[in-house]
Parts: sequence; C-alpha cells; structure tokens
Amino acid sequence: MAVVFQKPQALLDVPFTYCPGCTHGIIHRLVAETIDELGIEGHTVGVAPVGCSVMNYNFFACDMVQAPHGRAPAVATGLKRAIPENIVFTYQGDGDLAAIGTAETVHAAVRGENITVVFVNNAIYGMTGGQMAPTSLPNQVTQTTPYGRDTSYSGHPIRVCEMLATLEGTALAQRVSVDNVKNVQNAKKAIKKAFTYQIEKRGFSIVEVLSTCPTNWGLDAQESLQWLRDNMIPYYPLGVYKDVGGTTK
Amino acid sequence: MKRLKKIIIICGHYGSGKTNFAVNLAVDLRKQGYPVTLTDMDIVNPYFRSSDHSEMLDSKGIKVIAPVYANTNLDAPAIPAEMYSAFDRSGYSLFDMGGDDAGATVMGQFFRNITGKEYDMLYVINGKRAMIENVHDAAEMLYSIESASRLKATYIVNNTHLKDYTDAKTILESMEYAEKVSEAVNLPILCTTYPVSMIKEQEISATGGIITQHLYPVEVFVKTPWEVN
Amino acid sequence: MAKAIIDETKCKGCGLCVAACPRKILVLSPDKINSKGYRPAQVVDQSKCTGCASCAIMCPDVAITVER
Amino acid sequence: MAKVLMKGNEALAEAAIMAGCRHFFGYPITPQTELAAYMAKKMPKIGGVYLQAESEIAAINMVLGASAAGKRAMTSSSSPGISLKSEGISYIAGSDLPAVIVNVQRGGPGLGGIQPSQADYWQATRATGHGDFHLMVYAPSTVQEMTDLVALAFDNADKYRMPVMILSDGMLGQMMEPVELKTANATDCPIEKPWAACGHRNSRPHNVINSLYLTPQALEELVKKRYEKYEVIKKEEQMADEYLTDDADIILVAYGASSRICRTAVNTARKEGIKAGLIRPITLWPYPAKYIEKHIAHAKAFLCVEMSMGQMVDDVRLCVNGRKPVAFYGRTGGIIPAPDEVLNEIRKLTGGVK
Repeated sequence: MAVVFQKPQALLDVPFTYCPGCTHGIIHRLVAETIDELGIEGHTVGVAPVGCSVMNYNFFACDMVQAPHGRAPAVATGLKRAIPENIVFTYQGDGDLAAIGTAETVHAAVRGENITVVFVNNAIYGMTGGQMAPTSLPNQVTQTTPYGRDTSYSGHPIRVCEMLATLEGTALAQRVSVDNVKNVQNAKKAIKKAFTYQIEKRGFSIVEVLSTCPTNWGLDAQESLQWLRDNMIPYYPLGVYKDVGGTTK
Repeated sequence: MKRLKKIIIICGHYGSGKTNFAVNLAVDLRKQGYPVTLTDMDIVNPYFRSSDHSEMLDSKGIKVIAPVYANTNLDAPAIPAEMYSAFDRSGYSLFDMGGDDAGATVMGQFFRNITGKEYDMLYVINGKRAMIENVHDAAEMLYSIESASRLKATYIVNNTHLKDYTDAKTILESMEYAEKVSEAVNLPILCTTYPVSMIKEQEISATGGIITQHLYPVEVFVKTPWEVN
Repeated sequence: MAKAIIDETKCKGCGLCVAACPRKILVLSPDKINSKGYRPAQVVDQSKCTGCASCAIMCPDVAITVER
Repeated sequence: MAKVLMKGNEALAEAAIMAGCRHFFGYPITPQTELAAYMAKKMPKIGGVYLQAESEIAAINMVLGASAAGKRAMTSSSSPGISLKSEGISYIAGSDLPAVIVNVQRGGPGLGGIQPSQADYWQATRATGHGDFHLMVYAPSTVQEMTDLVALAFDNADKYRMPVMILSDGMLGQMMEPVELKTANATDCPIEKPWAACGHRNSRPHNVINSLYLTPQALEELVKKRYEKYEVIKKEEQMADEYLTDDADIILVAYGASSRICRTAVNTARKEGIKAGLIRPITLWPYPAKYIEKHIAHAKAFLCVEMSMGQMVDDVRLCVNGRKPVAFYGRTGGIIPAPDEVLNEIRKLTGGVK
C-alpha cells in the first residue's frame, strides 16, 4: 500500500488554531501542497495578515513575515523587490484585504507586483467576533449589522476579483470555493496556477477562496458549507475573471 | 558683459545659483536705468527663491512677479495672471526658472508668449554642484531643460562657487570646467561670477592663471537665516 | 484494499469528512473524547474504503492520511 | 573626495546609497521630495530599487518587507507623512527590524504648512507609534552631518535591530552646503542577518518575523529585553556637540536648524561680553543627558531654543531636574527664530541672573 494523501511538507506539524470546521485549514493545506509540488519551500516567503490566520506563520514551514493589518501586499512588495528570485505570497482575509488594505491590494495589482495573493473571503470579521466585513452580504446579520446589512446605509459588498480583473497588472484573478471535494480540487489548481504565474514572472495573481466561519455564522461545519453554497456563490460567482495565460470569464 | 536681449530666461540645475544670479542681474540692469521685471517661475522649490527678495527688489524699483502661493505655507503651483503679461513688459524682463527639467517644464506653457520674440536663455552652471560637476552631466541637464521648456539656451553663466569655501582658486579653476561645458553644448560663456564680498578681482588674477572669461561680481543674496551680515 | 487513518489527536470533530465520504463509512465517535475535548471521527468499516481521499480533502485539520 | 555643493535632501539620499541602501520606498511630500527624486534618478543606475508607493503607509510597509528580507531599507517623508508611517514604525520596532526613516519636518499640526519646523520632536522621541518602544533619533545640523549620520543610522539600526530616524527639517533639507562624501564600500547587507526571512534554502528552520506574542508574560519579557537594550544604547550612543560651553554662564540647548541660529547668537553674545555657550544634541533619543550634566554646576541658566512651542525643553528640564533655571524660546508655524531674537533672550537671562 502506498500513501496517497498526507500532510504536505510545507506545513509544520503544528495543530491549527482554527475553530472546528473552519475552512482556513483546507486552504492552508492547498497552499502547502502547491509549495511542495513546485519544490519552492526553500525560497518561498509568506506574509501573514491580521485576522484569524495571523498565526499562520507558525503553520507554514517556509520563512514568514507577519504584516500590519491590510499591509501584506506592501510588505510582500518589499520582500519581493529585495530578493526577486524568492516566491512571495500573502494570505489575507476579507477585512484585511478588502477594507483596511484596499489601497495596498489595488496598487500591488496596479504595479503588476509579481506576488501571489491568497484571499480568504468568508463575508465576516472572524477574529474580532463577527462584525460586518466589506464582503458581508446584503441583509446579512453581523454584530455590527444587527438588523442585517442595509445596502442603502452600509453599502454593497465588494467583488474583489471583478475589480482587480480590470487592471493591466493582474495576471490571474480567480474565485474558487472549498465547499466540496470538486471545488477544493479546483481551488488547488487555481492556487497552483497563481504560484506558477509568479515563477513565470507574469505579474500579480490573486485567488479568492470562498470560505466559512461556523462560529460567527452560528452554524455547524456542514451547515456553513451549505450557507456558503446558497448565499455566497450566487453573489460571488466562481470563475476566472482574468487569466493572461488562458480563458477569461 | 555682452548686451542681452530684453527677455532673459535663467535656467539651470537645482542649486546652481540661478536665483542669486538673477537677482544680481536684475539689480544691475536697474542700476543702468532700465525698467526691470523679475518673474519668479520656480514653482518646484519651496524655499530659497527670488521672490524671497521682493522687499529689497521693490525698494530698488524692480517689479517682482511671483507664483500665487510663493512664500506661503501652501504647496500649490499656481501661476498668477501677471506672469502671462511679463513677456510684454517694457525694459528688461527676467525669468528665474525652477531647477532642472522639472522647473523648466513650467516654462513650456508660455511657449506661445515667447514665440516670435527675441530672448536670451542663460544656462547657469556650478562646477562644484553635485550632479553637474562633470561636463557630461552638465550637458545632459541642459538638453533636458531645453526640451522641457521648448526653448534654446543662448549663453552659459559660470556660477561656480562652494559657499564659504569659495576662494580665488575655485573661481579660476572653474573656467576650465566652463570652457568644457561650453564646448560640449556649443554655447558661448557670458561670464564667470565671483562673490565680491569674499574675493577681489585682483586675487583671481594673482593666482597666476589666465582669466579667459568675463568676470562678473555678484553679491550673495541667497542666504540661510543664520548667516548674518 | 485502502485505508483512511485519522489522527485523533488532531481531529476537531467538525464532521466534514463524515459528510464527504461517498461510502458513508465515517462517523463521529459516539463514545470517545480526544485530548482536545472533541469527539474524533472514526472509520467504522475500513474494508469499504476505496482510498478516494474525499475525507482527507475536506478535513480542515489535515488529520487524515490515506493509503491505497 | 573633494567638496561638492549638495542640498540636504540630496546629501541624505547619496549618503544612504553610500551606506549600502539599495531599497528606497518613497512618496512625495514637500519639503523632502528631492530625496525621493534623487533616489529615483540614481537607484536604477546602480541596480537598486526606488519604488514610489501608493501612500506613506505602503512605503513604510515595503521597508518592513525589504528589511525582513535582510536588506538595508529606507523611507523618507515630512511630518504629515510620518504620522501615516507611525503604524509601520511600531510594527518594525515590534518585529526587531532595522530601518532608517527620514523626517524632513514642516509645520503642523494637520496639513500645517511647508515651511521648516521642529514640532515633531515629541512624536520622534516619545510616540512614533503605539506601544512601548524607542527609535534612535539623530538630528543633523549641517548637510555634511546629514551624510555622516545616515551611515551611522544604518549601522546602528543593524547593530541594535531597531528603527532609526533622521530628524531633519525643511531648512536643512532644502539648503545647500559644501559636503565631502566619504567613500564607502558597503554592500546592501553589510552584516550577517541570520534572522532574515530571505528563504530558508532548506538549510535552516524557518524564520518568522513577527510582533504578536500570545501571552502577556511573553510580550512583557520581550519588551523588557528591548528596554535592556535601550539602556545600553543610552549609555553608549549619546551624542552632542558643544560650543564655548566650558566657561559659559548661559548655555543654549538647540538641535538642527535652530542650533545654527543659536551659534550665531552665541557668537554675538560673546562679542557683547556675555559668556554664552551651546549644547547641540545630535542624538535626540537617547537624549545626551551627560553633556548637560557636565555643565549644571557652572551654568547659571539654560535656554532651550526650538522651532516649536517647546518640546525638547522637557528633556532639558528632566536633565537639569530643577537645579538651575531652564528658559525656553521658540517660534512655530514654519518660522525660524532670528539670531537677534535669540540674542534678546540671552540678554534677558543675563539680566536676570546678575
């Protein structure tokens, strides 16, 4: 018998700190598998965000830098410009990337910064306890939208991939989900493509991964995946929004 | 010194001493009895500009035109209406351009106001100024100024100095540098300046070198606040 | 013959593997609580395992190794 | 090398390059823009990186990234921009990363104005960001010193693994003086940085650059360790320049551009028979307390002169600790005190202590 599935080498043998059923763990694994398969761990540097995944510097086996809230793309820019042959990725949540760090995200893409961004969108601020995120859905109840997100008052959710796809510097903008086996496998392909594009020096690549937050959504792990399918995917359609090397939606 | 045209544009690298030269020239021309207007076109530099000397210039009967917000706390490059008419004033009209091609770009918009008129554009150089101290860089700088302003320089002004460290030798030695720049850009040298408060003309001759250029004494107007007389 | 090996110490009992298994051979342990305080997933009928790794693919804690 | 004329801002930039800085991340703001422009011109020619960031916030975080990768990195700004950088500076300090940050001060608060000022002294020495930490702060007063201090700033940033600020002002940044650039042969990574996140190349465990500590105990321990380092710095790194202080009755204390004014005023006072002297702090943190201490016994009074409403005077008072009177004179809003104004203050004090 052969081992057909095991923990990737690029993940340290440290238990994740995430809540049961939180899909951060799946996405971490996909990134780590990618690093393994491309054989790049030794010259990869990851940038940890502020948010639930702030401590991912303890999980990834490559060198890691923890960035101020929202500034990961700027920190990654510094890392990449300092040692261009290194592979640099950021791992950011929706508050980090699409609210406080909007400028850093957009301008990293504008510059065609040759980095890879893994963007985890779960439509809520997880770390601080379930407040409205820039990606919270219309009418979604959060701690700071207790009557549901009123779009006439709090604005509409931001569709990051669609926005970044309009920029020349973006090489890849793809939205994926990790709600079922097939989607996880697609997500993996997208993440691997994003890293490959960096190796090929194609520019800025972002993979937006629709993800869950059982704790702050008030649902169990399986209900959370169902909620993601029923509510998030319709608002945030999966697909390739920009791909300099292939088909674009 | 050679007689200059009525429109005199003074350009050069940041810190080559354009402003100090412009103020000196304005004062001199006024002394000779001509009406003189000095326009401060420097909207790039926040400090050390010709309009800093408005009061003194005013007292000598020299008209000063300055950007709207010169010497204020605001950093906005606003051109006053007066500037457009500065090209048609009687007597001498001097324009103290901002440094480098960045400062020269401002002149570009006045291109039409100058077309068809005779002008002199003086390229001020300082052989002790970092970044133009070699001939090649000094030539490159002129070309970028000319292309940004859409004007052609007519003379070189050798304004080499080293502030407090300037001595007769500095001036004498600078002449060779000026000759080389002159050769490289194919422009005649109008004059070589020397700070009259620090050096006497005889001292320059006394160095034993050959004075090949017209010596032009200048007063040092551009000073830091702690340099008291 | 395939095998899904669950590292019970890492399992947080979220049940995503249970739902993902096409052969329905995984359950959350009815009687066991791991050191973290969760009911870990366990394989009830290893002989039916095809080694498809669906459970492992959906496991957010990388607690499952699959052999085939 | 022979002397050349340079603007303060250009000199800062060239000195940084000579100190091995090959990574500069900028954003325009008057009166520091020439620094960025110089870097933009020069860096591509020497294989370095000049990048104009989308904001001061991004620029300081690019510095964080390049420094984390083990490179000598620098950013510069003027007062309002430093406020924006303060978040990143705190993270850099909290991550024990070296970096050099230049503040060419202008008038504040708010948009303030573009004229020179020294009103960011408190910000530089007390709170350049949240949390328990210090920056080393150097205050040049000549263009020559700007170049010399930049190299020292990089060396000490690396040595102590902390951010270092060059606190300049618009006047020093814009004015020209003859300067002699000391030839250096520094590379962009002059010292070993085994902690750097530069890719482990499968030859060591992964490095983590981080400022988050899970337990209050761990955080306290680390902060205390940093403060032990700060004590060493306080002992080793104080710098000040003294002018005619040995027999002085009135000792002026001023840094940067205002110290130049004071020097002129001291000279005039001496001509009038007043024994005035000047202590010019070069490090603002650590504060050069020992230079003041030396003169407390014989000085009759101290006069602190600043281009602010009185910020450094707090430190002078802390040093003097009530043993002698400490007077203050300042102008603010972008106004530089005139030598005559300072002279008047000196005269007032001598009148008072006769």
